[in-house]
Amino acid sequence: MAHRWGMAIDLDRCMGCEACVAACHAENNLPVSDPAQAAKGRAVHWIRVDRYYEGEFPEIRVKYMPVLCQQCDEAPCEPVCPVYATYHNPEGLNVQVYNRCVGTRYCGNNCPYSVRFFNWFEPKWTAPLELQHNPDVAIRPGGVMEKCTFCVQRIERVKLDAKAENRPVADGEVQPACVQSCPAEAMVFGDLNDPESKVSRLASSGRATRLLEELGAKPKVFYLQRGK
Amino acid sequence: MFLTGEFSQAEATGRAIEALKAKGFGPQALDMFSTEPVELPPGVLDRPSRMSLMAVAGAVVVCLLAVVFVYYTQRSYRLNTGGMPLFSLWATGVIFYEMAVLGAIGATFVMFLWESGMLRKDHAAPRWKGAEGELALEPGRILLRVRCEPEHFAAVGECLYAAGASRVEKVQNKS
Amino acid sequence: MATAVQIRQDKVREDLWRPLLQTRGRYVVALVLAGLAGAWGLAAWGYQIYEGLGVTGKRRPVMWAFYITSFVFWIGISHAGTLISAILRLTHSRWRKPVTRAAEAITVFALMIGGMFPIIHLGRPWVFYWLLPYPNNRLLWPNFRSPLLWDVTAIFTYLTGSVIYLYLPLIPDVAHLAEHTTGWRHALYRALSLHWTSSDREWHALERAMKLMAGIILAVAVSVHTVVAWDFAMSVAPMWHSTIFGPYFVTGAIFSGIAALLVVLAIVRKTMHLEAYLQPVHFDNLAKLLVLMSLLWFYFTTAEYLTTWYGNEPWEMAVLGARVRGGYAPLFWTMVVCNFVIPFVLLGIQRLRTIRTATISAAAVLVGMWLERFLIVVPTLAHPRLPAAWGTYAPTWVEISICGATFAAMALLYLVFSKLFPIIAVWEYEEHVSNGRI
Amino acid sequence: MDRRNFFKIVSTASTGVLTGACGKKLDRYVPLLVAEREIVPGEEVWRPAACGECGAGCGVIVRVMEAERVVERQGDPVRERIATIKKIEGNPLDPVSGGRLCARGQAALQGLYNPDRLRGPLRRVGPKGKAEFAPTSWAEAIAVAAEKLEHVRAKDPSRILFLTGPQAGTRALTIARFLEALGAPPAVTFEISDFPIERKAADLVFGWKGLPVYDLANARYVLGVGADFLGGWASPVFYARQFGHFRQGRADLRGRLTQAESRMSITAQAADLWIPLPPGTEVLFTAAIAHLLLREKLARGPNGVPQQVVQAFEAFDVTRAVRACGVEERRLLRLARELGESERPLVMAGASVVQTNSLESVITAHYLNLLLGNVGKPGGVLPPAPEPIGGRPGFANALALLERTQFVFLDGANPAYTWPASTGVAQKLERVETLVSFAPFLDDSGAYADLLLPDHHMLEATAAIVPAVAPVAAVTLATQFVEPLYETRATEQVLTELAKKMELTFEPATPKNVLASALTEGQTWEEAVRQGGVWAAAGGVEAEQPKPRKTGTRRGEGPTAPALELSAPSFFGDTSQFPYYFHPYPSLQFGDGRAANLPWMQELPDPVSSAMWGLPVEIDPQNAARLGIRTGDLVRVESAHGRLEAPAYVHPAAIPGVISMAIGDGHRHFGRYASNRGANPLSILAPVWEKSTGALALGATRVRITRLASGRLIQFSVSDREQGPWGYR
Repeated sequence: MAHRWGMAIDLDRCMGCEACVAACHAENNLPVSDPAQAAKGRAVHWIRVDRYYEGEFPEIRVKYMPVLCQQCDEAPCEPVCPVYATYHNPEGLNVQVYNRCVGTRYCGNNCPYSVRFFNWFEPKWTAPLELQHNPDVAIRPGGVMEKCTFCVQRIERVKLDAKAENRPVADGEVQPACVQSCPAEAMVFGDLNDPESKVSRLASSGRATRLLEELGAKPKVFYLQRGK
Repeated sequence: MFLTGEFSQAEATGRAIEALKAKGFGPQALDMFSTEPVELPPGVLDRPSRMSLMAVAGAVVVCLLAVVFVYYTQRSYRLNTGGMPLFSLWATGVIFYEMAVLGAIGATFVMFLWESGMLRKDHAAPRWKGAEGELALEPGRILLRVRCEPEHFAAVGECLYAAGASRVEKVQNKS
Repeated sequence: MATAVQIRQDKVREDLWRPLLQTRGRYVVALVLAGLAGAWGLAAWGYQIYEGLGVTGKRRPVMWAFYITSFVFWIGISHAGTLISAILRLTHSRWRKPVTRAAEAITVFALMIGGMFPIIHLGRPWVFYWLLPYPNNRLLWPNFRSPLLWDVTAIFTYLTGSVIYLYLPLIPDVAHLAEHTTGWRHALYRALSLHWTSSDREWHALERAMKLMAGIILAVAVSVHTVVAWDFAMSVAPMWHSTIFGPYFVTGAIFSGIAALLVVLAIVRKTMHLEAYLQPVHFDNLAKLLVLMSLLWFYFTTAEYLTTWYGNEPWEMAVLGARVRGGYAPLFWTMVVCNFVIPFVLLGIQRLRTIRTATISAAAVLVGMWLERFLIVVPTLAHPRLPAAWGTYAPTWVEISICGATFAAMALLYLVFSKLFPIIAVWEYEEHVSNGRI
Repeated sequence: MDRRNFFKIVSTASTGVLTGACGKKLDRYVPLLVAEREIVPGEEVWRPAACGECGAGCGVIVRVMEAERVVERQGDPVRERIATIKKIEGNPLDPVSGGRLCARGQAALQGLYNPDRLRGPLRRVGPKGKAEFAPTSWAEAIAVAAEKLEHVRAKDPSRILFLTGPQAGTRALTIARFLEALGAPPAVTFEISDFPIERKAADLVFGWKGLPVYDLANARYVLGVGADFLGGWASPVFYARQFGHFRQGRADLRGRLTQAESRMSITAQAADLWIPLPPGTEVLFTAAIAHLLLREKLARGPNGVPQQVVQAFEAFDVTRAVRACGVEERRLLRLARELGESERPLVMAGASVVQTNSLESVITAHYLNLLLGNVGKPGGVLPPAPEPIGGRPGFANALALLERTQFVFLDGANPAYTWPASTGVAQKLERVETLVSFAPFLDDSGAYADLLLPDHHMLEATAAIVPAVAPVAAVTLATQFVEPLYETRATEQVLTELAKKMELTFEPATPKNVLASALTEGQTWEEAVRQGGVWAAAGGVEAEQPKPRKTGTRRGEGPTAPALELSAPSFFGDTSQFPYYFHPYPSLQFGDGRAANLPWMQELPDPVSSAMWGLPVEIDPQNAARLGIRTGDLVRVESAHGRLEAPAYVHPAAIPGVISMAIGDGHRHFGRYASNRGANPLSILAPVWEKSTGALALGATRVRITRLASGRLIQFSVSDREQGPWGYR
C-alpha cells in the first residue's frame, strides 16, 4: 500500500524552543532575509512557532504550537493553481513544483494556515555561507512559491535505501529535519496508512486535534493537546 | 446589368419595390442603398436571416469542443489530485459557459459577414462619389438597384419613375 | 424638410469629423503627457521584472494588493461601455445614441489595461503563457479548475466580444470616412470598412448582429465580473468566501462603469466641443442610473457587512473590524462617502443634479470604487485565520507608478482612438436626427 | 534512540571495523580527515563532533558532503572541491543530546561558514579599541606574542591573565598546563553562562563538585524555581529531552510542572502553572513552601536536613513570603501539598538571572529537596557524574585581576560585552599592555587586542569536551574531519609554539592522551572517535543511578553546613528615580551573546516577542499604558550607570514593574550580522555581585524607562492574541 505521510505534534511535550525552525533552515536551504526585508514581512520560516497569550496577568497562559504545511488531504491551495505547480503527490504530500510555478500566489491566499512563502527576490547568500547548502534540496528562484515539503528528499532517500536493502520502510525511519531535531521529541512522523505506526496511534488518541479542522481541509498534521 | 433609381423618400422606394415585385423582380434582384438604415414596412423587402440560429449552433459547437478539449487535456497526463476529480463539470462550468458565448460571438460575426454580402462582392456598388455612369449615394437619398436584363430596362425604369424616382441610370456590369 | 435635415446632417459630419482631421496644440500636449506617464509605468514594470516582485510592498500574507485591486477596478470600468450600451440598446433607449461608442471604447481599453494586471502581478511574468492551453510536447496543460483559468477565458471572451461590438457599428462610419479621406487614413478606413456599400442587406445584417451581440455581451459582461468576484469568493479566506460576491461585484462594476462613462463624456464634451450632442439629458439620465447603482451598491454592502457583524465569527470579525474600525477605517469611510453620500446627495436631489455635479459624483465614485476593491483585497489577506500570520501592507513607488500609469494609458488610448474614429457614431446620430428625434 | 539515527551511527561506527583494509570505504573513516579526492558528489558521510556553542557540550554528528568554492590563486579565481558540512544533528549515542539539538547548536554551521570569520592572524595597527588591524604571518605573530609574554613573565608571571569560557575539556586542560608552565595564575572564567551559584550551592549543601543532575524524566511533580531549564539554563537539550519524557513519555503518567520565576520564560510557558515572583523573592517562596511542607507533615526526609535549617523553616513566617512574593497563602499551601503528596516530587532550582541572594535561594531549594527526600533517588536530585578530564576553569570575579594584569589571553570570553560598562572594563582592557584574542571573530573584546590569533571553528577542531550536566561520566570527542577553511590555527598549537619559542616544558592536552585513562576496557581510541565520545555507561538517565559522592548532608559536621539565610535581595538604584527592576536574561537565540553573529539566529523569531534582527525591551501593559509606550516604540532604559535605547515590546505576561530584556544584541564588533544591532542590556548594569561567588548580579539594577519616539520592532508574528480586538459590540 502506498504511504500516506503524516505528523503528530505533542503540544504537551513542545516547549517552543524553535530547534525545529533552525533545523528546517539548515536542511532546506531557506534564504535569510536581511533586516529590511524581514521588517517588510519577507522572512521565511517553513515551520514557525505561533504563540498566543491567553488571559491577563497574573492568570495568563501562553499557547504555542509549531505550524508547518499541514499537507492537507483536500488542500485548498491545490485546485486554485492555474498551472498545477502545486499538486498532490501519490503519498499525500502537497508538492510545490518550483519549475512550473508562475507566481500567481493564489495558493498562498487560499492557505488557511499561511504557511506558503513567496520568493520576492532571487535568493542570495553571502559567500561562503552557501557552502552549507544541502545539495539534495533545490534553491528556489525568485518569483515562485515555496513551502514545507515534509523533507521529501529525506523520504525519498529512505525509500531508496529500503529498496536497495529489499525491505519495507520501517516506522520512524523517515524523519524530517524538524522531527529529527526536536529535543523534547514532540514531533512524530510516519505513515498514516500503517495503523500500527506511532503517528497513526497518536493521531487516533483522544488528545489529537487538527488545526482549523472545521474548514474541512483534512490536514495530515495532528496536534496532541496539552494535558490538564 | 443593373438599373438604379434614386429616391428621396422611403415611402416612394417602398412603392417602387412593391411594383417591381409585382413584375416578378423578387428581393433577390433588388438592392437598396442608403446612408442610414431605411425602415420599410414589414414584408416589403424582407431579408430572411439565420443569424440567431447560427449563434446558438456556434455556442453549442464551441462549448462541446471546449468540453472535449478540457476533458482530453486533463486526462492526457493524469496528475494526482488527491482525491479531487481530474475533470469536474462544476469546476470547469464557467469555462464552458464562456466558450459557448465565444462560439455565439464568433458565429454572429461570421453570419454578419455572410448575410451582409460583404464577403462576396461580385458586383459594383454605388459609390459615395459617383463614378462614370453611376449614381452617387448622397446623404438622405435612397438608391434602388434592380438586377435585370437589358430587355426589361424600359419596364423597370417606368416602374421606378412611376414610384417617384428622381433619376434612373443604368450601370454596366463591370467586374 | 429634406433640406433642413440635409443641413443638419452636414453639420453633424462637420462637428464629428472635425476632431479627426484637425489637431490642436492642447491635444499634442495631452498626448505627450499621457505617453510620458505611460512610459514611466512601463519603466517601473521593467524595474520590477528585473529586480523581482520584492520591489513592491507585498509580503506574506498580503500577497495580492495594488495590482489585483487595479485589475478588478479596470475590469469593473470595462462594464461602462458594453454592458451599459447593451442594456440601452436592448431597451431601445433613444438617448443612448451619442453615448454608446464612447462607452464601448472605454470597455475595450479598460479590458486591455485590466487584462495586463494579472501578468504584471505574476512572480515570473515571462512565463505567463503557461496559463494558456497551448500544445506542448510535455503534455502540460493548465488547470482548468482554477478560477484564474476561468478569468483567462472570461476576459478573452469579453475582450473578443467587446471589440466586435465596438467594431460593428463602426463599419458604416469608416466606410463613409474612407470616401472622404486620402492617404493612410483612407487606406486604414478602407481596410476597416470591409467594402461596406450601405446596402440594405448590410444594414439588416448589422442591425441583427448588433441586437444579438447586445444580448450576448450582456451575458458575458455579467459573467466576467462574476468570475472576477469568484477569484475571491472561491477561496476560503474570511470575508471573501461569500455567495453575494458575484452580484456584488457586478453591481460595483456597473456602478464604476457608469461613473467612468460620465467622467469620460464630460471630458469629451468639453474638449471636443460636443455640447450640442452630449446634452444635459444624457448626463441627467446617466446620473439617475448612477444614483440607482449607488443605492444598489449600498444595499449589497450593508447586507454583506451586517450579516458578517451579526454572525460574529472571529475570523470574519477580524477583517470587518480592521476595515470599519481598524487601520483601514479611514479608507472605508472615505469609500462610503464617495460611493454613497456624495452621489446620493448631489444627484438624488433634483435641484442639485447638473452636468458638473454628475461629473464630480462620478469622479468620487471612481475613487470610492477603487477603494472598495482595495478594501476587499487587502484587509482579508492581512488577517488570515491564524492571527500569528497577520500583517500589514503599504504600496511602494513601483506599484503606485504602474497603477497610476494605467490611467495615463487609458487617456492615451482614448486620445488616439478619438483621433482615428468619431467618438459619436455618425450614422446612428444621423438616423437619430433624420428621424426628427433630437 | 530512534531508528534512523541508529542506522546512521552504526554504519559510521562499524564500517571501519567491518571492511578492514578494503580500500575506499576504510579511507572514508580512517584517516578521519576527508580528503578532497575522496569526496563522492552527492554522497554523504556522517561524522561525530562536539558542539561548542554553550557549556552543555552536546555530542553531535555532522553531515559531510562535497561543495565547491572559488579561491584566488595567483590572481585567478579557481574552483576548488572541498568537503563541507551541511548539517548538524545530535549524536544519538551521546547521553546529553541523545540525537537532538537546539537551535543554536544547529546554527553553529553559520559560524563555520560565516563571512566575517577571521582568515588569518592580525595585528593591531590603530589605537586600542578602534579595531584597526593588519594581516600578519603566524610566525611573526607568535614571535611578537612570545616576546611580550616573556617580558611580563620575567617581571611577574602573576600579571598574566587568561580569561576563558565555561567549557571544560582538552582546551581548558591545555591552557591550565600552559599557564602552569609559565608560572602564571590559572585561567579564570567570568562569563554569565557558567552557573557558579548552582555549583557553589551544590558544593555547600551536598559537597558535590559540579552541577547537580535533576532527574526530571522520572519525576512526577516538579517545582521549578528561578531556573529556565528549558530555555538555555545548564543543558537545554538534555533537560528538554527529559521534559518530553516527563510530560508524555510514560504510559498513563503525566508529570506536572509548576514554575516560579520572575519572567515568563520558556520553562514558565511550558509549565502547567506559572507563579510570577518579584525578582529576588525566590528564597522566601521556597522557604514558605518548606515551612508549609513541615506544617502539613508532608516532609519525608527532615532527618537529612541540618537541625538548625529545619528549625529555621519551622520558624519561617509565611506572611513574609505572601507579602514579598504576592502569592496567596492558599496557593502556596496548594503547591506545598501537591509537592508533598506527589510520589516523586522535585524542586529544580537555579539562577538563570542572578540576584544578590541567589545562592541562598538555591541552597534553600536544595534543603527543600532534602525535605522531600528525593536526593540521589530516581526522579530526584542526582549528583554530578565525575568528570573524566580535569581542568574545568575556576570561576572568579576577574575585575580585580584585570586591574593589575599586563598580559591578557582571551579564549571563549568576551568581557567587553558581558561585563557591565560600569566596571570600567573598556578602560581596563585598554590599559592592558598586551591582549591576545583567540576568538575566530573580531568581537567586542577583540577590538582591544594587540594580536588576533584566530582559532579554528569548533567544527574544524580536534577536542574533547566535558558536558556541564551529564547523567554519566561523559566526554564528547571531536576530531578534525574537514580542512580548515582559512589560515586559522588551533589555540593548542599556538600555545605549543609559544611555549617552544619561550623554551617552556609544555605538552598540550590532546583528546587521545587525556582520554587514555577514561576508556573502559574493551574500548579503543578509534572506536571512541567514531562514536564521538566516551561515556561511562551507554544508556539513558534511567540506567544505573550513580551514588552521590557524599550522601546526605553535612549534618552534624558543625560549621561547614551552611545556615539558612533568608535575606532580601538588594537592588542598586534609588527607587524614586529608578522605579523598575531591570531583568536581563540570556536569550534562547544568542545565549550570552555569542551566537548573535549567526544570521539564522538573528532571524529566529524571539519566543516571547517574535522579534527578529534586534531584541526588544519587555514591559508590562499597565506600566506601558501609563508611560504611553506601545509595541515598537523606541524607548530609553536608564540606570544609574548607563542607558540604552531599544524598541519596546508590551509583554502581556510581564510582571508589572519588571523590565526584562534578552541578552545577545548590542555588540560593537561582531561581524556584519551583529555589529551595532540592538542594545546590550548588560552594559547598563550596576557593578553588583553575588557576595560569595562574585557572579554578576544580573537582576540587581533598577532602571527607569521613557518613551523616545515611535520606532519599529521587526516581528515575525505581530499578533499575540488569538482573537482580534474587534468583539461583538
